[in-house]
Amino acid sequence: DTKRVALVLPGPITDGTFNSAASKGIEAAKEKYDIEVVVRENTDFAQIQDVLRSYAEEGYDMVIGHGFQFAEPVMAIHAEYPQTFFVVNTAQVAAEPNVASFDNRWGDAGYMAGAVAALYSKSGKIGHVGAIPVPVIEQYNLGFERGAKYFRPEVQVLSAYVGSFSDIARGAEITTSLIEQGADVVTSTGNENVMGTIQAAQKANVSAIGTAFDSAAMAPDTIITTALINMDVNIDLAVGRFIEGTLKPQTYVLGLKENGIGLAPLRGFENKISAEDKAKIDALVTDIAEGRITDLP
Amino acid sequence: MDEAVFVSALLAAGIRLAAPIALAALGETLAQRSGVINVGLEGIMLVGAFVAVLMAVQTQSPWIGLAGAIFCGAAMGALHAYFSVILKVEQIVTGIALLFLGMGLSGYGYRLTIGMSGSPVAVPGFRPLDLFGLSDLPVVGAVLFGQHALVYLTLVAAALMAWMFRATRLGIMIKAAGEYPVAAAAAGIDVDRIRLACVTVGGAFAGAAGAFLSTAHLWGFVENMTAGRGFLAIACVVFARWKPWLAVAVALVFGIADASQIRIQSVLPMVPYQFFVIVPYMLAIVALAFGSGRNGMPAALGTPFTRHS
Amino acid sequence: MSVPSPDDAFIALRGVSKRFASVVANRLVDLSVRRGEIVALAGENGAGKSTIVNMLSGLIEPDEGTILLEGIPARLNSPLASVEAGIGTVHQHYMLVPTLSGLDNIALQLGELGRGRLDRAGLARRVAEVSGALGFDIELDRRIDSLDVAQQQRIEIVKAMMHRVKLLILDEPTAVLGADDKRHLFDTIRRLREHGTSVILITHKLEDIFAVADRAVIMKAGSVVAQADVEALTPAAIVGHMVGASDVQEAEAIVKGFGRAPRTTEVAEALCSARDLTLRRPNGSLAVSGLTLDLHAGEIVALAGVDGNGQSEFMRCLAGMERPSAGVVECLGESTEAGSWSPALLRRRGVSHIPEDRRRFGIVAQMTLMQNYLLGNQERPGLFRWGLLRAGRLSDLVAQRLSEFEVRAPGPTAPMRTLSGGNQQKMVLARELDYAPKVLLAAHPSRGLDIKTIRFVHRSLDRARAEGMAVLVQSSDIDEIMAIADRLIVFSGGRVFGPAPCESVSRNQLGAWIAGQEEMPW
Amino acid sequence: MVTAASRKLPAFAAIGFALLLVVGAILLAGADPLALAGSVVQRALLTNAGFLEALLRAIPLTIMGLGIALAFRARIFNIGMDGQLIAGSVAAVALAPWLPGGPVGMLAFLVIGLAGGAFWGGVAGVIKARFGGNEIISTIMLNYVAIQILSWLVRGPMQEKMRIIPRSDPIDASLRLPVLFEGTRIHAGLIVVVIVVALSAAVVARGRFGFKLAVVGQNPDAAHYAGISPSGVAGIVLAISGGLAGLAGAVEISGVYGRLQEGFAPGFGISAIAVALVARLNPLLVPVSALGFSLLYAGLGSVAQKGMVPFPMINIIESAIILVFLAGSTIAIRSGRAKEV
Ligand SMILES: Nc1ncnc2c1ncn2[C@@H]1O[C@H](COP(=O)(O)OP(=O)(O)OP(=O)(O)O)[C@@H](O)[C@H]1O
Ligand SMILES: Nc1ncnc2c1ncn2[C@@H]1O[C@H](COP(=O)(O)OP(=O)(O)OP(=O)(O)O)[C@@H](O)[C@H]1O
Ligand SMILES: [Mg+2]
Ligand SMILES: [Mg+2]
Repeated sequence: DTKRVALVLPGPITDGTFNSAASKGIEAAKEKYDIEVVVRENTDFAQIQDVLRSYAEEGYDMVIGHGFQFAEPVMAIHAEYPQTFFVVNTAQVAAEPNVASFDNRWGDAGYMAGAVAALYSKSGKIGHVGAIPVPVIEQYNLGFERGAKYFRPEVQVLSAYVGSFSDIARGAEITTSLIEQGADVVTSTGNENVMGTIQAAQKANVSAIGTAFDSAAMAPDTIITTALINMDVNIDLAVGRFIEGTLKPQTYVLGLKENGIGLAPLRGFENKISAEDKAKIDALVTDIAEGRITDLP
Repeated sequence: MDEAVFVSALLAAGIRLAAPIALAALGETLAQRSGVINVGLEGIMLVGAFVAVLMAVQTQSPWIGLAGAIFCGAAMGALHAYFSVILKVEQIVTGIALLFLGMGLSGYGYRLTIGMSGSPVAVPGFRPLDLFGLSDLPVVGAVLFGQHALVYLTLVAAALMAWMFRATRLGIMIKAAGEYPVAAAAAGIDVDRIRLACVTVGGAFAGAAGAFLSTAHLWGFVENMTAGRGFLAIACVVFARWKPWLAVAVALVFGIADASQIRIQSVLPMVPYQFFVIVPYMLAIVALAFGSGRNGMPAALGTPFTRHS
Repeated sequence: MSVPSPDDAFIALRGVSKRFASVVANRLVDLSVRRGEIVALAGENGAGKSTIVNMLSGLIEPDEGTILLEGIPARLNSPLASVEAGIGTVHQHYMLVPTLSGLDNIALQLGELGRGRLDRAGLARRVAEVSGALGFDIELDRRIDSLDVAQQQRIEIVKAMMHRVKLLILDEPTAVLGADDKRHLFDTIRRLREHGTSVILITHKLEDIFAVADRAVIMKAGSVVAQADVEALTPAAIVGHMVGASDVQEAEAIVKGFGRAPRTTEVAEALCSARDLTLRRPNGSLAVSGLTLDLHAGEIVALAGVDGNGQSEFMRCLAGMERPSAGVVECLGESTEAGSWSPALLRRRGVSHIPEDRRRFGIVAQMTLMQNYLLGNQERPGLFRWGLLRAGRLSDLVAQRLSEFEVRAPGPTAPMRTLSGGNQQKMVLARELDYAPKVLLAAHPSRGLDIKTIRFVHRSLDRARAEGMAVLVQSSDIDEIMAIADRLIVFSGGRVFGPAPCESVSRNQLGAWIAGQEEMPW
Repeated sequence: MVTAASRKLPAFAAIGFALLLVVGAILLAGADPLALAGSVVQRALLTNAGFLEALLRAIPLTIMGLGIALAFRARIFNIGMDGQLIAGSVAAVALAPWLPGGPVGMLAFLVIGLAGGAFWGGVAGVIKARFGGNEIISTIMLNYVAIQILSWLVRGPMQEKMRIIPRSDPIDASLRLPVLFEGTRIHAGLIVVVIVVALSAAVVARGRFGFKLAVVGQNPDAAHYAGISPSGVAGIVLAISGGLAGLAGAVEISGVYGRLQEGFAPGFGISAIAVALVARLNPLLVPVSALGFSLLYAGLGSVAQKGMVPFPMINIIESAIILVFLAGSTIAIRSGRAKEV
């Protein structure tokens, strides 16, 4: 029989990163599995419990909360609704019998991004612009710094925060300021602000590394590659296992091996990066996947 | 980095950050001077931002995009005016409704049009000008001669508005409508018509402010991209004591303070970034201790005008 | 009687009525004004005079009846329509925008000045012509809210005169004007009459009626009760119609005023004193310099002179609303040197204050009479218990004052703004005289009051004085000063004359002082 | 001449316009307007869950709405409730470890919240009273400052011991306001609401302070003349109003969340302004208005949940409902059912 799945998002599906990724994931799952899907956008903190409850009360079989802030409300109510399976993304909580969580290895993604950025940088300065330091963004940022030093210990990593997930204009200005300070490869995490960073890089003719969502088409001459956070994999796994009956109340941490993160193809930059560097990157990716890198965050 | 380059970059960034706030603040100055407060600026800016992108993409001309944003901003302003001037309902509540309406219309419109594909569209946005070919002059070049056309238009608008308030009968009529509408009416002035016009034009300014954000500062639209700038614009109006030139100046100070905190942030990574983000706001609070009060607030601001005093 | 027929009248009201909720302001009023005629409209406070003005100036529309303009029914449904019909109005409550300059206020209503740049220099020349003809000295460049009421009144009059009007309506234009200004104004009105302009003059001063009017129309309780050529009238006759007095003697008594009791207390303690007091206006100019004055218990001191010579600032300073820039004021044990000089402090000590600008300071127009009665009394014992109002007690008190002062109002919960100007003034008086103040600062206490009420107020002041109150009365009316004051002091052109006992100052001497001359010019 | 009577037609026109706009937009999205309206009404008025959700949200909105109403009566525009709410919450949570358990501690928790909010509002109050600084600016700016300081606190000194998520550790269970009705989340904050409504109503209707607020609001010159210091009153009412916001924050934390985190009262400040103005600044109407807005949110939430229309449509519907309400109120005034203000 058709399962009913609700995806609860903290932001709008048009943000081009975090929420868009989840929305695309659930769309893909809808094609693949026999499920009925509803997406709830822009769920603010005060509404979370009521939203989760009302889905559970309406008999949804699975409710996916997209973000760590869903963890606590889910834990508070899951026992009342044993018929519903709750899944939390980017958090590490679990409870019998019906709470599982999926977390991607953002730190590893950042590590790869940092390594690529360092290799590509001519100035020896690269930059990261975060929206607000929530855990996943902090992890990515840490990984970015360490990854950068992996190949070029002398690389200088600049970092700044926007103070908002949606302020794209300020995101762009912060990026510009890092570029003024010499950064020639930048990356950004968050929601809409990421687009600000990419635009600033585009206007200043420097390069950027995308996050979460392969958006190379947006700025083909700017985006070297994207440190993918494959939310669609989270969702595919959650839904698929749920339908199979193999989804356990546990935390699933998805790294490279599980395809929870990845590095997008180089596309337009295929010819701008030396074969030697490309080999280094490929080796690093394998090393991370095989657990041979010791300073992953 | 070379100090001169640093200062020039800082000022240029400050101007970019200030321009949309200054534009919206100018329009709001006009509306408030006539006695109507519009807290829904943010909603109008969003609609302006969206329409500018949509029409620029469709016509491949940012100028047509700007015109569309101005027109739609005026329409939103007229809606606010209709409720607050003709129906005489609570202006602040109408403004709040306008805020939601703008968020909704822009987001919905975006999803129905350019946002539908899910992949970004190239926006033919404004490029900074190169006035008299002088924008490459050291230090002052970019700041004085290398801004977006809208920045210069903002200055022209501020000058015109200041002149209007100071030197024309229309300006006096607007001030009278905002200060003591009963007396204005007794002098044979149609207070409601003045207010309708001012609020509508104020909306047009907010529409242009949105267009600046989405087709000059950035090239593209995202939902809620104004991120509180409408409210900052209102603060500017008040801070500037309802004077057009000062409103632009205050917005500029804000922009430069913001551009500065952005730059210090990455220089001092050990200090929590939040302390830098609050710098412009703290600056405003401290400066308030020197500004004096309600000086200049139109006495009838927020009160609908009905005859039978 | 020479009531014009509607045909040869410039303007005529026929059976006009106007109600406000429970109040009938005008009832079946018939009133006509010929071309080139000056009609005085008289009547008690609340008789309905300003309501007629408001209908003619397009602020309100009659409920029934018609207004004929040169014999043709006219609909004056907006101020613009009224202006276009050739009607110029000086309202009892000035229609001046407080934050604009006098010149800009005048420009405001001159539609012909177009929509482009305002030619301020040209306008100022035109204004100077008109004010010159009126003999008015006006300050065009200062904001209205920095001017005293007399200056505002002059600007309001000039504003109305800027148009070539066919009908000029003046609602109590002389309430705060000095004698000179008044004479100039009347001269101008007479000149206008020669040009065929009609004038409606509303005034509570009988001498004004006899000075300029051709005809007097007397209203009572919303209706016209009498009208006649001025030559055919006497002051007592007018008063008789106004108050509906049955016998002539009562009316004559009102006209004559009352005999002031001689001062009983010998020189008593000074309750309030100013030493070397210097006051400056916000723009830095000197308002009062080096003034020394004592106010004793049991005396009335008059502060005379043309308004605008520092009187307002002095009164406000005594009331705690302003601080001196030099010198000291001491009042009932408080001193400006102590640092906390404020209305709150002085009110607690027993200082009452009838403010010059009633609508700006003295009342809250939207509030009820009860709430207005609380204004300034909010800290007094008895009206609140545990911070909560004893509404019944206050309501009884206000009802009692309404009847004592014969205030024409529906009741204690009526909004203040619905009262006529004179009745508002009565409420302020009643409030400030309550609670037996020790010092009373009264600016133009009889401003806008009808003659009967003025007598009542004068008697009240006299009684208060007998009970040991110190009273300072700011007045530009020589008759009033001579009628009630024990001593007088004159501010004029930056100089101070007096204080001197009233008995020792002749009317002529007083006139000279007001004009700024040491000696009588003759 | 514009009179109440001649406003009737324009009001109907406005209602027609708003309805047309919404219906058109809904149809454009391929949804059924009637089903959608049904869903809103169903959730808001016909289900327990919807009503309880609304009631829960109405608790802080009422307390904050009262704060706005008091300040606005003096024409003091407190736009800074969000910041004051944060300040109160931070103060209460910061001091919570030192509080005794039980009712005393609970009360102390709320009072500290009140004090914290009053402090934050008082900053604007002092700027206003001492320096004449406009409260609209200061309160907007203090909002941003509070939000950023909270952002730092929950990642710095006040972060949970695990140091993973930006939030504080939970406060002691004995400081949590008890649930009033078994099986719901409605907590004892409701009692706080009743008390605050009663007090505010008394102050506004009969209180000396309420009188001073009104005089300052309607004629500051007359206030000065009458011995009421407009700036003093402004300062005090900003503190009171901030205190109520802080109280609302403490009530939310003690009654609902149990700990401090970012964004737990999103947009409440601006909602509170709408609540107070729709209630015409009348304390007795504030709870009604707060519940009305909360029911609206609950009803619209169901539309969002069912995914019936793209999300931004919800904002359009929300604004249309407010506009229809506003226009409708002018018709009611005209028919003499409501008093014109
Ligand atoms: N807007 C209003 N609402 C209610 N009642 C009003 C209004 N305007 C005037 N009135 C009432 O109508 C009556 C006539 O008032 P009006 O102002 O015409 O008197 P007046 O003759 O000008 O008195 P005064 O000499 O005191 O100025 C008064 O009783 C007054 O209270
Ligand atoms: N109908 C009117 N309305 C308004 N202002 C008028 C009117 N008639 C004249 N004035 C103004 O009154 C002032 C005096 O003008 P007037 O022509 O009477 O002067 P005059 O020639 O000295 O008088 P007279 O004709 O008695 O010798 C002028 O400023 C004039 O503009
Ligand atoms: Mg009158
Ligand atoms: Mg002559």
